[in-house]
Amino acid sequence: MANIKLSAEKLDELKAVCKSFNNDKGELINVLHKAQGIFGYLPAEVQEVIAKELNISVAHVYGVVSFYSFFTMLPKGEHPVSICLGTACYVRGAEKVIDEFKRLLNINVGETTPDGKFSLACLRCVGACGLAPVVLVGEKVYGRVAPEGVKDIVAEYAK
Amino acid sequence: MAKYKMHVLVCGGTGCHASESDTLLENLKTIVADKGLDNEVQVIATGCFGFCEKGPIVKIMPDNTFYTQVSPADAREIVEEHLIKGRKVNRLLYVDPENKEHISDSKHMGFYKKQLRIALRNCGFIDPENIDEYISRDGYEALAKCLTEMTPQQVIEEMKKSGLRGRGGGGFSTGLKWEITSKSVSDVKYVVCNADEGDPGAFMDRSILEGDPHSVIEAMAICGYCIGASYGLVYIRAEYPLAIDRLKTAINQAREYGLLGQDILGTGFAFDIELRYGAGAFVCGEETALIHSMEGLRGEPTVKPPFPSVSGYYEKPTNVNNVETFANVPVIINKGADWFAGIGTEKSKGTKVFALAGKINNVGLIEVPMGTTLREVIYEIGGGIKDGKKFKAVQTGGPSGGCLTEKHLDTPIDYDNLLASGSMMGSGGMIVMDEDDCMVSMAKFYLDFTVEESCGKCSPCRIGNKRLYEILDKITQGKGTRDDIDSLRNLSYVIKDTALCGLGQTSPNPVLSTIDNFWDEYIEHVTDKKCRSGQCKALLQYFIDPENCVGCTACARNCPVNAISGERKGIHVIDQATCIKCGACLEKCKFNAVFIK
Amino acid sequence: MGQVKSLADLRKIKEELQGKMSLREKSNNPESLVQVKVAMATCGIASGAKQVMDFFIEEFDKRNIQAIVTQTGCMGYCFAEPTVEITLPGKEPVVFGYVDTKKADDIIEKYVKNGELVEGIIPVNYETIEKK
Amino acid sequence: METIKLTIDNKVLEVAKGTTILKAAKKAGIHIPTLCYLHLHDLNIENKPAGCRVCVVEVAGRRNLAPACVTECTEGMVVNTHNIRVLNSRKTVLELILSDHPTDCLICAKNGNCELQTMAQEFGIRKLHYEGEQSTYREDTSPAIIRDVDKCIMCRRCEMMCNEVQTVGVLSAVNRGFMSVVAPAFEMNLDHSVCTYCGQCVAVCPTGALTEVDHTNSVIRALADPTKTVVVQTAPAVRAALGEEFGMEPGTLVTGKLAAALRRLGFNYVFDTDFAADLTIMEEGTELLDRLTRHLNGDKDVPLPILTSCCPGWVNFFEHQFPEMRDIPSTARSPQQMFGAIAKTYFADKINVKREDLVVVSIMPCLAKKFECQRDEFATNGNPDVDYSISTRELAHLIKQSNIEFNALPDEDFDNPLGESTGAAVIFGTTGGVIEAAVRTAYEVHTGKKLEKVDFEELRGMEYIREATIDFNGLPIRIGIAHGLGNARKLLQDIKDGKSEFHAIEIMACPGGCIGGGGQPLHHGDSSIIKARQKAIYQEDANKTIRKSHENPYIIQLYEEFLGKPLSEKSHHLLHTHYFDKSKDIKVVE
Repeated sequence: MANIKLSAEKLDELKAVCKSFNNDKGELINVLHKAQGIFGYLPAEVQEVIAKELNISVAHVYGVVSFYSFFTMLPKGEHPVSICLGTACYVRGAEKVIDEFKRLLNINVGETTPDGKFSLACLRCVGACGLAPVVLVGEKVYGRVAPEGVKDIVAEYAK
Repeated sequence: MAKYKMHVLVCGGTGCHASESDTLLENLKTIVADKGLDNEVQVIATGCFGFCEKGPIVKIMPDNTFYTQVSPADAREIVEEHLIKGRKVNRLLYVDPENKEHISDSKHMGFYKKQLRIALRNCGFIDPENIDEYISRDGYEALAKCLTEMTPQQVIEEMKKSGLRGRGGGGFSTGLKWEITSKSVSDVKYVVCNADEGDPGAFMDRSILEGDPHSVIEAMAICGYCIGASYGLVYIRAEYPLAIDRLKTAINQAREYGLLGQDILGTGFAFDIELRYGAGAFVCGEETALIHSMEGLRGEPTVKPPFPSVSGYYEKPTNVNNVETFANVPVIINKGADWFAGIGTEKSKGTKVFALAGKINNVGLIEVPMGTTLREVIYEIGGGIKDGKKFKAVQTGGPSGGCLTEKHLDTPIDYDNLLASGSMMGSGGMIVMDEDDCMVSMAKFYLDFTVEESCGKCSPCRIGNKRLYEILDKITQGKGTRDDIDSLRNLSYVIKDTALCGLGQTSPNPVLSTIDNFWDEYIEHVTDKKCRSGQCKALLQYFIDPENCVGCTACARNCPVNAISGERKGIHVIDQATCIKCGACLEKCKFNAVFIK
Repeated sequence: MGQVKSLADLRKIKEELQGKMSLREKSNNPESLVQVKVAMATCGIASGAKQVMDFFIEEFDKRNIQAIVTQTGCMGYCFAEPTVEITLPGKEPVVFGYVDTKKADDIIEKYVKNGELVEGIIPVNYETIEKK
Repeated sequence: METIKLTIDNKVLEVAKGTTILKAAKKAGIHIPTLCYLHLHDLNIENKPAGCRVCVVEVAGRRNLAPACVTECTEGMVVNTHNIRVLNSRKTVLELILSDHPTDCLICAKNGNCELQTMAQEFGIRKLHYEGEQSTYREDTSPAIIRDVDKCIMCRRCEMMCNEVQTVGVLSAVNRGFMSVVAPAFEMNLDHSVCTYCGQCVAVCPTGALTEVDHTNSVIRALADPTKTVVVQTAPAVRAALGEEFGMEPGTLVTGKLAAALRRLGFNYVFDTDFAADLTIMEEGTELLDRLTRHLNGDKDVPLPILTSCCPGWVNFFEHQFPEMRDIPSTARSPQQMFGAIAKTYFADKINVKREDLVVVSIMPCLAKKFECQRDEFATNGNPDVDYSISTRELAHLIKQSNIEFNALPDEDFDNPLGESTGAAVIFGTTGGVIEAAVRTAYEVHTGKKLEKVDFEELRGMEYIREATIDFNGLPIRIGIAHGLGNARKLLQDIKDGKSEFHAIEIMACPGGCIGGGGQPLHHGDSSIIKARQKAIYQEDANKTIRKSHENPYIIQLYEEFLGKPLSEKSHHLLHTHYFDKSKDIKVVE
C-alpha cells in the first residue's frame, strides 16, 4: 500500500470540502479552487485525496489541474508577484517590467526565489487597464509601473 | 428612514478598487459620520463608471459633480468643502483637454457625450449590493411582465424582433437561440451565463457583474421562463473575486425577495442560479468547452453540432448567452423590441460595450450605439491618441480579431462591417495602437496568447499556431524571408479551415489582418531588416556618433559582449556582428554619443 | 423586507423606493427640472440657510414638484443671506435674497409654479455660480 | 428507416439518417484518410475526438472544412473529398503533425507498422514546410510498456481505451496546448500508477508512442548460452494470430508452423501453455466445486461467485481497484505461471537440469504477462518460474531476424510431456473459453456423468456481458462472462452491492479475450480480425480428439507422478497464489 502524506487536520478539512460539494465529480473545479485556497497549491497528495473522495481517477484530476492555468502544483513565494500581460498592459510596456523583475529577482516566470520570498507569474488581464501596466504583489495592485519602479516594489517586500 | 439630501457615489469597480477606492470609500464614510452628516449624506459604492483612465471616480448627487482621480486623502476636502460648504473641489474636476476648462457634469465630457448606456445603464449609478436600488430602477419589472402578461413564445418573439445578437462574439440572434432551446424536448434544461471573459484587455462583462448583477439574474430567469428551464448556472472567471462576491450577494438577495426560487411572483415559475468557476482557460469562453469545464472536465471543445441548445450541460438542452447579452434583455422587455430595434444599424441593433485601452487618452469602458464610427470612439470618446502620437491601428475582437486602420476610421461599427474589414466584434476589446507599435510584434503577441491558450486537442491549433508564432518570432528577430510571409498566409488559411473550434478557426486573424493592412511593414522586416517602430530589438542597430564621442570608455567597459572597441580619448566603434542590442552603452554614455537606428 | 409575491407587490416596493432614488434619477438631467441652489457658506448657515434648504426639499416633495435642491458656496451677497438661486427649465437663473421659510413658500407658489416674480430679487450681472 | 440523399465526389448516394460523411464515403468506395478516428465495430468501441483534422472534406456552403469522421450527412449535402483546398489542408495538417514528431522512423519500434508513417508515405510527404520546436517528454519504461510520448499525436485512442473501455483511469490528456500529451497522473511512470498492463493502449496506438518492452534480445542471449536449457511455452491465442504477421489471412491457424518455428529458433523443448491451461481447469474447476459444495451445504462464509484468475491484467485490476474483494477470485495461478512452476520442478527433475539452468520463455498475446512473470511471489530464491515473456509481435520479429521462412515451414507437433493439450485448453484464448472449459470438467466431476455435447454455444460470442445457466443434473449453475475491464467493473460492482446471482464468472481484461490482447499483431482498427481469430480458436477446439481437460493423459500422469490430486498441498504450493491490496491508502503523517 502506497501512502499519501497529509496531516490529519488538513486531510479532514479537504474531505469536508469534497463533502460540501456532495462528492460530486462535476464539482471538481470548485473543489480544486477550495483546496488550493487551503494549501496554497495542489500537491500530488491533495489530488490523490480529491480523486478518491470524488471517485474519479487521479489522472483525471491531474488532467484538469494541468489544463487550467489558475491551478498550480508548485508552492508560491511568500510574496507572489504577478504581472498583467493583457493587451492593454502589453501595449504599455509590461514586457519590460517583467524583464526587470526577472533580472532583479534572478528567476524566470513561474519560479520562486530560493529563499521562498518571491515568485513570479504572468496574468491575463486583471481588468485594471486604466492603470496599465499593472503588477500585483499578493493582493496589492501597483498601477502604471515603469521598469524603473520595479526595484522600489521589490525593496518594499525584501525586508 | 433617513431622507438623504446628498448621495456620494464612489466607483467600486476593479480598476478604481486597484487605486484604493475602497479606502477612499471608508474615509468618506468616516468623515461624513464624524461631521454628523450621516443622516443627510449617503455614501455608496457603485459599479464601474467606465472612465477608468481617470479613476477612482466620485460622483456627487444632486449637484451632478464628477470628480476624477480621487485619492483617499482627498476625502476630507470633499466632505468639508463640497458636502458642508457647497464648494466644489476644483482640482479634482475633470479638465477638458482642449480648452483646459474644468467640467463637473459628466454629460459634458467628451468621454460620455457620445455614449448610450443600455447594458451599463445601472453601472456607476446604483449600489450593486442593494437589490432595492435595482428594483427602483424598474428592476425585475421585466421578469414580472414576462411571467404575468406574456407567454414564453411571446417573449421569444419580442427578443427576435428586437434584433439582439450575442454580444460574446458570435453575433447569433439571441431570440432565435432561445427559440431553438425552447423547442428541444427534455425534462431538464439549463440557462448558462458565460462570464468567462478571457480576451486580454476586455473587462465589460466583469464591469456589468460588478455594477449591475441583478440585471443578469433577471435576464437569466426570463430566459429560463422562455426555454423551460428552472436552473441557471453562471460560469465565471475565478480571477474576478469582486464580481463573484457581488453576484453571490445579488443571488442571495433575489432569493430573499422570492425573485429566485420556487413560485416566483406567485406564478408557479421556479428558477434558481448557481455559480461555477473558471480556472484560467481562455478556450472555456467557447460554449462546448465551457460546458465541459462546468462538468468538471478539461475545457476542451467538441464538434458542433450537436449545439448546446440541443445537447449541452450533462447532455441536456442548454442556452448559453454572455453577460452583456443578458444585461440587455430586461430593458428590451421593459421598453419594447421596437425601441431597441430603433437603435443601431440595419442588422446590428442596440449598443455595444467596448473596453477601450492601449495608446489612448481615455482608457475605459464605453457603450455606444451600433453604427458609431471608429473615429468617434477613438477621437471623441477616447480623447485621441496618447502623447499626441499618430494613430496606427485599432485591434478589435481580441486574439480572434484583426486590425482596423486609418481607412476604416469612418466605418460604422457593427457585426457585419467589422467582419468585412477583416476583424470581428468579439467580446468588445478595443486596443488602440500608435506609431510606436510594431504590427508584426502585435501579431506575435496575439499568437503567443493563442499558443498559450490552445487546448491542444486539434492538431492545426496545437501545432499550427505554434508554427505561426515561431515564424513571426523569426521575422521579429530579423531572420525572416519573403517565403516566410507566404508560409504565414498558407498556414493561416489552413488553420482557419481545419481547426476544431472558434478559438482555432479565428486565431490566425491577427496574422492575416496585419499582413493585409501592413504589408509594407512585413516586407521591411524581412527584406530591409528594419522595424519602423523600433519595437523589434533585434532589428535595431546601435551606433556611436563620432561627433559626440569623447573616448571615455564607459560604453566599452559596460558592454557585456565586448562589442565596442576604441582607445581612451579616441572614438569608439560598435561591432554590429557582436552587439546583442542590450542597450547598456546607451544607458552609460553621458555624452549622448550612442544612438539607435 | 419580505418576499415579493406578485407583480403588485413589486410595484409597491418600487414606488416606496423611488423616493429614495429620485435624487439620483433627477439630477442626471437637471436642465429639465427646477433647480434650487441654496448658498450654504458660513454666512448663509448663520442666517438660517439650512432650514430654508430643508423646507424646499420637503415642500417640493409634498407639493409634487420635480426639483433639485443643492447647496452651493457663498454667492457673494452676504448682505442678503440667506440667498437662493432658482433656475426654471429653459430660463435664466434668478437669485432671491433674505429667504426665510415664509418667503420660500411664496417663491414656490408664485415663481416656481406660475412664473410670477416675487419681491426680493437681487439684480444680478453674474453668469452662473459655477463660473464665478 | 429515414434516409438522406447526398452527393460525395459527384456520386449520388442514399444513407441512413445519422450516418457520418466518413461512413457514407466508405459505402461509396471512397477512402477518406483518418488518424485519430478508430472504430472497432465488432466490439462496439469508437474513438472520434475529431482532433487530428486529417479527414477534413469540403461541404458546399460551409465556411470551413468539415471533419468527415463526426459530421453527419444532411439532405442534399454536396461533399468534395479531394479538391485542392482539401488536399492542401490535409497535407498541411499532416506536415504539422510530422513537424512535432521525431523522425527516427528507421529505429522506431513501429517502423513499417505505423499509421502515421503509412500516411506520410501515401500523401507523398517529401519536405516539412513548417519546422520548429518539438514537444518532448521523459521516456517511461515500465515492466511491460514503454511510453515514448514524444511520438504521441494526441489521437486520444489510448486514453479512450484506458478510461472508457477498461475504466482503469491511468491515462488522461494532461497539460494544455503545445505541451498537451496523454500521460498518467503527474506524468509519473506507469509502474507508479494503477496500470494493469492490459496493453490495450499499445494495441490502438497509431505510432510508436506506446510499445511493449522488447525482451527478444534476452531470449536470443538465453538461446545462445550453452549452459542453459531453454523451454518455450506458447499461449492459445498466439496460434490464431501469428500468421497475420506473415501475410496470412486473419483467422489462419498456424499451430504446426509455430511449433516448427520455435524448434528452429533453438528452443530445447517446445511446449504448450495449453497443457497448463488443462492443469488450471483441474485446480480452478475443483476449487469451484469445492466452494460450491460448501456453499450448498450451508457454509455462508464461502464466497461466491468464484472468479477466474488466469488473466494477469484482471488480477492487477482488482488488486488496485477492488482489493477488499480479493478473496473472491480463484487462487489458481494463471496457465503461464502454472507452466513455469511445473517446468522448473517436475520437468526439471525429469530431465535432470538444475532450476537455475532452466530458462522458461513464454509466447503470449499479452503484455501483462511480462509483469506477471516478474512478480516476486512467482520466483524461488530470486529465480523466476517464467524468465521471459514475449508477445506474439516480438516472436514474429524473432522469426524474421532468424532467417526462418515461416510460410514454408512444415507443421510439427509440440514436445511432451508439457506439450499435450485438449480442446478445452485451446479455447482459453477467447472470451468465454475458460469458463466453458471449466464447465466441461466440473460437470463431469460433479455429476459423474459424461457430457453429451461439449459445445456450450450459450457461453460463446462477443457480447460484453453474457450470462447463462447450465444444468448440472438438476442443479442450475449461473455463469457470468465479461471481457473488457469496464464490463468486469460492472459485474464486480454488482457483487459488491449483493446483486450478483452468479456461481462463477469468467473475466478477461481485453475485449475479445486473449485473441484481442495487447501483444497481438496490430489490428489497426479492423475488429473483424479479432472475430476471425475467435473462429479459428473454436475450430482448433473442434479439431481436437480430446476436448476435456481432465482427460489429458499427461495431466493425469502429472497428478499421479507428482501433484497427487487437485488442491493438494503440493498444488497449493506450486499452482496457487494469493493477492495483494495495492490500493493507495491515505495515511496521516504527524
